[in-house]
Amino acid sequence: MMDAKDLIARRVAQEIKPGMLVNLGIGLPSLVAGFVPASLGVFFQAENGVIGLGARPTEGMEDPHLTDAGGGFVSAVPGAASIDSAMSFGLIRGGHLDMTVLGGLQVDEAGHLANWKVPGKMVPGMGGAMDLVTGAARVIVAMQHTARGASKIVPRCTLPLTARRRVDLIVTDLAVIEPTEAGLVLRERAPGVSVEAILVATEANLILPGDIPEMTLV
Amino acid sequence: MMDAKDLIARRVAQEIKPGMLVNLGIGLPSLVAGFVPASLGVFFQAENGVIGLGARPTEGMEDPHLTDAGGGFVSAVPGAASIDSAMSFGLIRGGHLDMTVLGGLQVDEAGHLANWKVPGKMVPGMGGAMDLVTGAARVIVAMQHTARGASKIVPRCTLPLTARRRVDLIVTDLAVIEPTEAGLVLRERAPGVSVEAILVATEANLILPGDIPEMTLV
Amino acid sequence: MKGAITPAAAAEMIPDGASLMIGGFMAVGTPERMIDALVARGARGLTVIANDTAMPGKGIGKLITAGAVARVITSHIGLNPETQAKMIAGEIEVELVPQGTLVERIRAGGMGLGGVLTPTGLGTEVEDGKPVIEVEGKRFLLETPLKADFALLAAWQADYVGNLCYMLTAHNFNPVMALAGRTVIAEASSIVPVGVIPPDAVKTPGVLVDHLLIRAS
Amino acid sequence: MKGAITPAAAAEMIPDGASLMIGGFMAVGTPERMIDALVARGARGLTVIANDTAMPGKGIGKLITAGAVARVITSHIGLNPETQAKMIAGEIEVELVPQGTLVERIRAGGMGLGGVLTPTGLGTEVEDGKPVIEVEGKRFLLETPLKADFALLAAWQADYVGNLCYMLTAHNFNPVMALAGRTVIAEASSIVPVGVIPPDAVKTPGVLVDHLLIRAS
Repeated sequence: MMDAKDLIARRVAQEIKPGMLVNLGIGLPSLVAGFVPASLGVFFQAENGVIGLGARPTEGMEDPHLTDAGGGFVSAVPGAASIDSAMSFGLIRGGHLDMTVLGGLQVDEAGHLANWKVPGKMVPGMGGAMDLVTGAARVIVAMQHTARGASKIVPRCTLPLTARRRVDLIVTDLAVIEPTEAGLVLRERAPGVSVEAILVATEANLILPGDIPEMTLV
Repeated sequence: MMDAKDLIARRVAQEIKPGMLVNLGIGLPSLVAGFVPASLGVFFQAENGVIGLGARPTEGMEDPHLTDAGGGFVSAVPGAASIDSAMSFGLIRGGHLDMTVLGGLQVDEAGHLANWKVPGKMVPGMGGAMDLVTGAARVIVAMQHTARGASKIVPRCTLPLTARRRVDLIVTDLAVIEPTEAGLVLRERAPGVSVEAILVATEANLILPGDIPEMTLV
Repeated sequence: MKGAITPAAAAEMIPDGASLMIGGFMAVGTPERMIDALVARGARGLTVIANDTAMPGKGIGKLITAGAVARVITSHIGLNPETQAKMIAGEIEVELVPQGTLVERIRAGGMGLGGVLTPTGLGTEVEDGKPVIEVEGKRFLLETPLKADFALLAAWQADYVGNLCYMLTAHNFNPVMALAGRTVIAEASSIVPVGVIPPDAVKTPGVLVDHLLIRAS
Repeated sequence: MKGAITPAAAAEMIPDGASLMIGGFMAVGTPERMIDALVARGARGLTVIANDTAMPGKGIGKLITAGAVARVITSHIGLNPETQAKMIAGEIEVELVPQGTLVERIRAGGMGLGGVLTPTGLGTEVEDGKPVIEVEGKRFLLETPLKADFALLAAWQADYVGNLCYMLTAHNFNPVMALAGRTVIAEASSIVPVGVIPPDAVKTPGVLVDHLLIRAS
């Protein structure tokens, strides 16, 4: 069986269209790049300062001045551009970023994301997440469906919100869910996962359209 | 006798201290650069986009991509930097510009400058003047004392103001005048010009300290 | 980048009545081939947002002379007597904006900021009708963001990703306008293969540019 | 530029209790020699304004470990458990600011703007206690400008005018902080003769830089 993270990353990759500018969060979302064919002409932004992020370089060829937002070594594709933080967030806030893929702690029935703070326990800070969720043309949350058995898709976020903006799509190891004005619509099932299994694992109410196909993974 | 404009420019040049960043307006103020010794290590800003403006290049060696704010061909000194308009005015507004020298239509007893509009007659626009007068650490007005016989130093500006900020010094072909909280103080006389002649040519009230020396022109 | 197009094709994309940001300072760093094509097409009713209107026969001055412009938002028209004459005759509406405010309004529009809080213009005619906001005991004018249907840029080098570099005082408003045009068209002195411009030399990332003009023949 | 100084002399200039902007993103583009000198001097009570506090043993993390820091204004402390522990223990005060807001607040401080109008943070904890301004029907948070007593920068190349260039993702907050420190000290990987850096490659004009660190021996 496919690794849960790879499954999520592969499904998210299908949302990426030719020529897009895409920002991938650290952790799980960063795996998405590996499933996007170079032929699409997609540019990846690392918000710390480069457009045209490429794969991790061969060992010994890393450069301390070229890292991603998680501090990992990366390369630059032909046509890459260095940007400072003001330009980087100008692109994000100004609507020039076509898509961001972020991890989540919770998403709720309003499509609100919480991903930067667990009061009293863990306060990493929002980093660029608030700007990304506020400004990107399309926001995709890529995360495991549950954490320690508890649903991460909840009626209403109990953790502090990242933004008031409704995210556009949630991709988990069990399902693809689209937040809409009416609520969370279950769009796809992961391979071999039943609608019933998804409903059991989901605390939030899900709207079930007539047809809920299995994800097709190219 | 010395040309009036050269006299003004020579006197203004003495206000420039080593290592300053200085912006010279187009027209008369631009003559000041010619009287500042290179040894001072002064950098001139042209607000259209360069720090380290140099003299007009030899004929045939002009470049259409290197001009001053008046559109005239210039050169770049060693250590020059290109800047875009956002950086240029960030430097001005942010207080990084040590001095600006501007022409004037009127200056009044409050030290307010009017230099961008004659309603109904001439509306060139403020260009960078409002930012320069608002933001520069020191503002010097360099102008002829009178225009068609009328004093340009007036009790209260009748033309639209460039800014509410009190300018720091007025240098004319007749006098050096310092606007202060108490009013306009006559600091120096041009060579061979009497205090009486200055008073006759000045519509505004001038405060006369005990000693009003002749300008010393190095 | 969606492709390289001819100046005529670019001019066809720009309808009468469109709003245009045009790079340049007294016609230095201005897309002249683009402007010539707009004049040739007989464009009408344009709103031009630019530092100045240059002078007759150069840059934006050619659009003014051709009667293509209905409105300008600019900091300076002093060196173009035709703009002044048409303004007085009521043929062109002119909004004068301090230069530093103009560039920040464009940047705010392009970077998703709600406006500009500036001390410039306080206590002058520029303040008229605008909100004054007090922050930490200091007063600032609130100036609104600017966007435009098109940004027309002049660059020194471009590649086919759309990355742009500028030269010396030809930078001026171009890098900021690249953020604020809904469609961005750039005219470069030269176009080089992808990978030739070092990442640190890029001033406008190609993702902002929709079209390049093809090389001048 | 007032001169090139040793890291120790730079650290002596910076009194206990000073506010410092420090360039870098997870210790990439951070002035490490400057930080080592501050630690060696035993600096105390500093306010640090920076994107993050890096990790223990690197960049700003070294100042945290040494107990030099009383307060941080930052977007992210998630990769430095010591900052988190000291925050919970009440030893360090932490103000968390969205990254895009942080860089604009610094830019506003450095460029004489009255603040930042941003949609980021609306409807979240970040909004608490801040004015909301409506512009053309849209709501924005008003965030105040930031300045600091010192800006400590890392650059790739410098010349003795103080001009700075940066490399790849080591730009980050450095060019903006260069505007907002009352005294600006830059540490460069190399220092080249005046005239060697092309004007178009300069990202921070030397007029902003007060001191360079002398070359590493």
